[in-house]
Amino acid sequence: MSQWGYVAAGWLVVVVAVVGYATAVLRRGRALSRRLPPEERRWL
Amino acid sequence: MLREATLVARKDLRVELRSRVTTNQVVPFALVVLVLFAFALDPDRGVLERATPGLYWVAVLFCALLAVQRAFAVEAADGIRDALRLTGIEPAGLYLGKALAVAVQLLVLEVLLGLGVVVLYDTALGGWGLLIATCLVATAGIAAAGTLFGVLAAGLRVRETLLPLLLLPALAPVLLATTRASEAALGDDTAEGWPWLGLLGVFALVYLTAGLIGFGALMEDT
Amino acid sequence: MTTRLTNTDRPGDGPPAAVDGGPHSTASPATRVLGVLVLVASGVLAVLGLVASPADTELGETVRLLYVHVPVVAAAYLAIVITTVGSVAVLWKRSQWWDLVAGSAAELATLLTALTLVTGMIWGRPTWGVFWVWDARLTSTAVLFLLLLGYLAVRRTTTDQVSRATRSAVVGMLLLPNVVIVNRSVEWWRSLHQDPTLITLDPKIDGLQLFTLVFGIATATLLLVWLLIHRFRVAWMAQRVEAHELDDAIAVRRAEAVGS
Amino acid sequence: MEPVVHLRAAAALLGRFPALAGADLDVASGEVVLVRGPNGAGKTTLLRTCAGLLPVVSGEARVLGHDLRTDRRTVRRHVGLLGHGTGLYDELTVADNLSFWTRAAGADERDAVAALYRLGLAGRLRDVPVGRLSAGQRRRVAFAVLVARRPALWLLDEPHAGLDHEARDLVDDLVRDAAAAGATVLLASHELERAEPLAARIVTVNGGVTTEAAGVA
Repeated sequence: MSQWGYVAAGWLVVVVAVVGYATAVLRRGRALSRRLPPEERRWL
Repeated sequence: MLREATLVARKDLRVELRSRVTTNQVVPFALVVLVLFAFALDPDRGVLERATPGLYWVAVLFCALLAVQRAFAVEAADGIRDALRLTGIEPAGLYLGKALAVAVQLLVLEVLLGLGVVVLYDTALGGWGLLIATCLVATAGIAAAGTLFGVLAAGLRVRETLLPLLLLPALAPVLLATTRASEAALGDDTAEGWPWLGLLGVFALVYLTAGLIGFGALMEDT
Repeated sequence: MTTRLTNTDRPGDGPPAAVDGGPHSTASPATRVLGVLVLVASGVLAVLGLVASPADTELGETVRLLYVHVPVVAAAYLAIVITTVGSVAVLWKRSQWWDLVAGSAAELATLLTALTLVTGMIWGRPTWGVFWVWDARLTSTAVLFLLLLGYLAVRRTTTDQVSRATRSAVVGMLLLPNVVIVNRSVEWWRSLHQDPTLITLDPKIDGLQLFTLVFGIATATLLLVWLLIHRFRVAWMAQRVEAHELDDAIAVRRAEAVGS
Repeated sequence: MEPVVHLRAAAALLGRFPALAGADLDVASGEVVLVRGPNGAGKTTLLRTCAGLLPVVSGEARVLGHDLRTDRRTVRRHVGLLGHGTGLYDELTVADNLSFWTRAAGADERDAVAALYRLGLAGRLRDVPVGRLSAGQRRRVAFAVLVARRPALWLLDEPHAGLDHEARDLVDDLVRDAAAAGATVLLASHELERAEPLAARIVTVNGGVTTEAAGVA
C-alpha cells in the first residue's frame, strides 16, 4: 500500500465516521421531535 | 467522622473474620493465579523471573476486585442499605470505613502473595524501604478507587461485569507504577523507584477526594 | 415532510410543516450557519491537507495523516474537559442541564478517541511497519478509550434518571484526572525505553504545513460544537419523552386505584 | 403542635415507578396508626417515604418538622424502620449486630445491652450469628435495635408476620411501650384482628393512594 493509500484510508475513516454519526444524531432528533409537543422540543 | 469510619471498618473486618471469605477463597485464588503464571511462563527460561513484579501486582489487582465485590455483596443483603441510611452515619465516614476494611484485607493479601512469590518464584526481596512504601500507598489508592466504584456499581443489576470494566482501566497507572517501583526496589537502583511512588500518592489522593465527594450522592439512590 | 438527505454532513431539512409551528428537528438557524461553516472549513482543510501543502521531507505523504489525526485528538480532549466540567457541575449543583451536556460530550469523546486510535494505527503502519506500538500517546489514548466505555456502560445500565446522573457524574468527574495520571505514567514508562515515539505536534513542520494543522484543529473544534449542540438537543428530547412516560404511569396508577 | 407526619397528595418514586401516587396522611405525636391495604398497594412505599428513603416528586411531605422534598436525610436519624428485610448482618452475632447498629445510630453501648435483656436475647442467643436464627428470632433482634435506638417515629411493616403467639404478644407490648414513651407508630399490617386493638386510627392504602381514615377506638 503506497503512502497515498494510507493517507486516503485515514481521511476516509474519519469522514465516514463523522458523517455517519451526524446523520444518526439528526435522524434521532427528528424522530424524537415528532413525539413531543412543540414547546418541549428545546431546552430554551 | 473518623469514629464512624473505624466503627464501619471494624464491622466489615469482623464480618470477614466470621465468614472467612477472603482468607478461604481470595487467597487460594491468588496462589492459583501465581501458579498459572508459572505454567504460562516456564520458570527456567528467565522470563518469569524478570516479570515477577508485574505478575505479582496483576494478581493483587484481581484480588482487590474480588475483595471489593465481596465488601458490597455483604451490604446487598435485605434491608441493610436502608438500615445504613437510617443510622445517620456520614457518607464520608461510611466510605472511609469500607475503604479502610478493603485496604487492611489487601495488605494481608499482599503479604501472603509476597510469600507465595518468594517461595514459588524464589525471588530475592530487597530495597525494603521502597517496597513497603509502594505497597502501602498503592493499597490506599486501590482501596479508594475500588470502594468508590464498588458502591457505584452496587445496586445495578450488571454490577459483576461493570465493576471490572470501571476499576481495571482506572488502575492501569497503578499497575505501571507499582511494577516499576518494585523492579527498582528488587534491583539495585532504588532511587529510580521513588518518582513512581509520587505518582501512586497522587492517584490515592485523587480517588480519596472523589470518594469523599461522590459517596454521599451515590448512597442516596434507592 | 421529506428531508433531502444530501451527502454533505449536514443534510438540510425542509421547512417545518405549517400546522405545527415548533422546530422539526434539532436544527436551528444557528446550527445551520455553523453547519455550513464546518462544511466549508472541512473542504478547505481537505484541499490544504491533501493538495496544497507539500509532502514532508522526512515523512513523505504520510504527514497528511497528521492533518486529520491531530485535530481529532484535540477535539477528543476538548470533549473530555467538557465531560469532566459537566460532571462536577452535576454533583455540585445537581443541575440536570449539565448532566445532559456531560452525557452528550462523553459520547462524542468516545467516538473521537476511537478515531484517534484508528488514525494512529493507520499512521503507525507506514511509519514503523506495524499497526500497534506501545508508544506513549497511543497507549494512553487506548486506556482513555476504555475509561470512556466504562462511562457509557454506567450511563446505559442505570434506569433511574436521578441515579444515572449521579453515577455517571462520579465517573465523568474522574475522566480528566485519569487522563493526566495515565499520560504522566505512560510518558515516564516509555521514556525508560526510548523506542520510536509518534511524532506528534511538532515534527519541526512550519509554513503551510503548520497552518494546515492549526486550521484543522479549528475545524475540528467547530465540528465538535456543532455535534454537541445537536446531540444535546437529542438528549434533552429523549429525557422529556422519558418524563412523559413517567407522568402517564402516575396517571394510570392513580386511575387504577380510584377505579378499583 | 405540628403533626409528626404530614402528607398532602404526596407522590414518591421507586426507581421510575410512581409507587406512591397521592397520599394524604396526618399523624399526631404519640399516636398509633394502622395502615391497611392489599399487597402491592403501596403500604411499604408509604412507610419508606415517611422514612425519607424515597424521592418525593409532588405534593407535600413533612416528617418530624423536616420537609422531605428539600432535605430527606436529616430526618432519618430519628426514624426506625422495621421492614421485610431485617437490616442485620447474617455473619455477625446478635451482640455484634446490636452493638454496631446502636452505636452507628449514635446511641451508646448501655442502650444495646438493655435492649438485649428487654427482648430476651441476653441468654444463649447472644453469641449466635444472626444468619442461623429463625425468622421470629431475627425479628426480635431487629426490634432490639429499634428499642436501643429509641427513634421518635416507628415505621413497622408487617411486624407480626411469621411470628409465634408469644413473640406477637411481645410485639404488641413493645408498640404500646413505645407509644407510652411518646414515640409515634405507623403500623402496616394484614393481621387486622391482631393490629387493630393497638391502633387509634386506620388508614387504607390502595394503588399508592390513601383513601379513607376510619376511626376505631
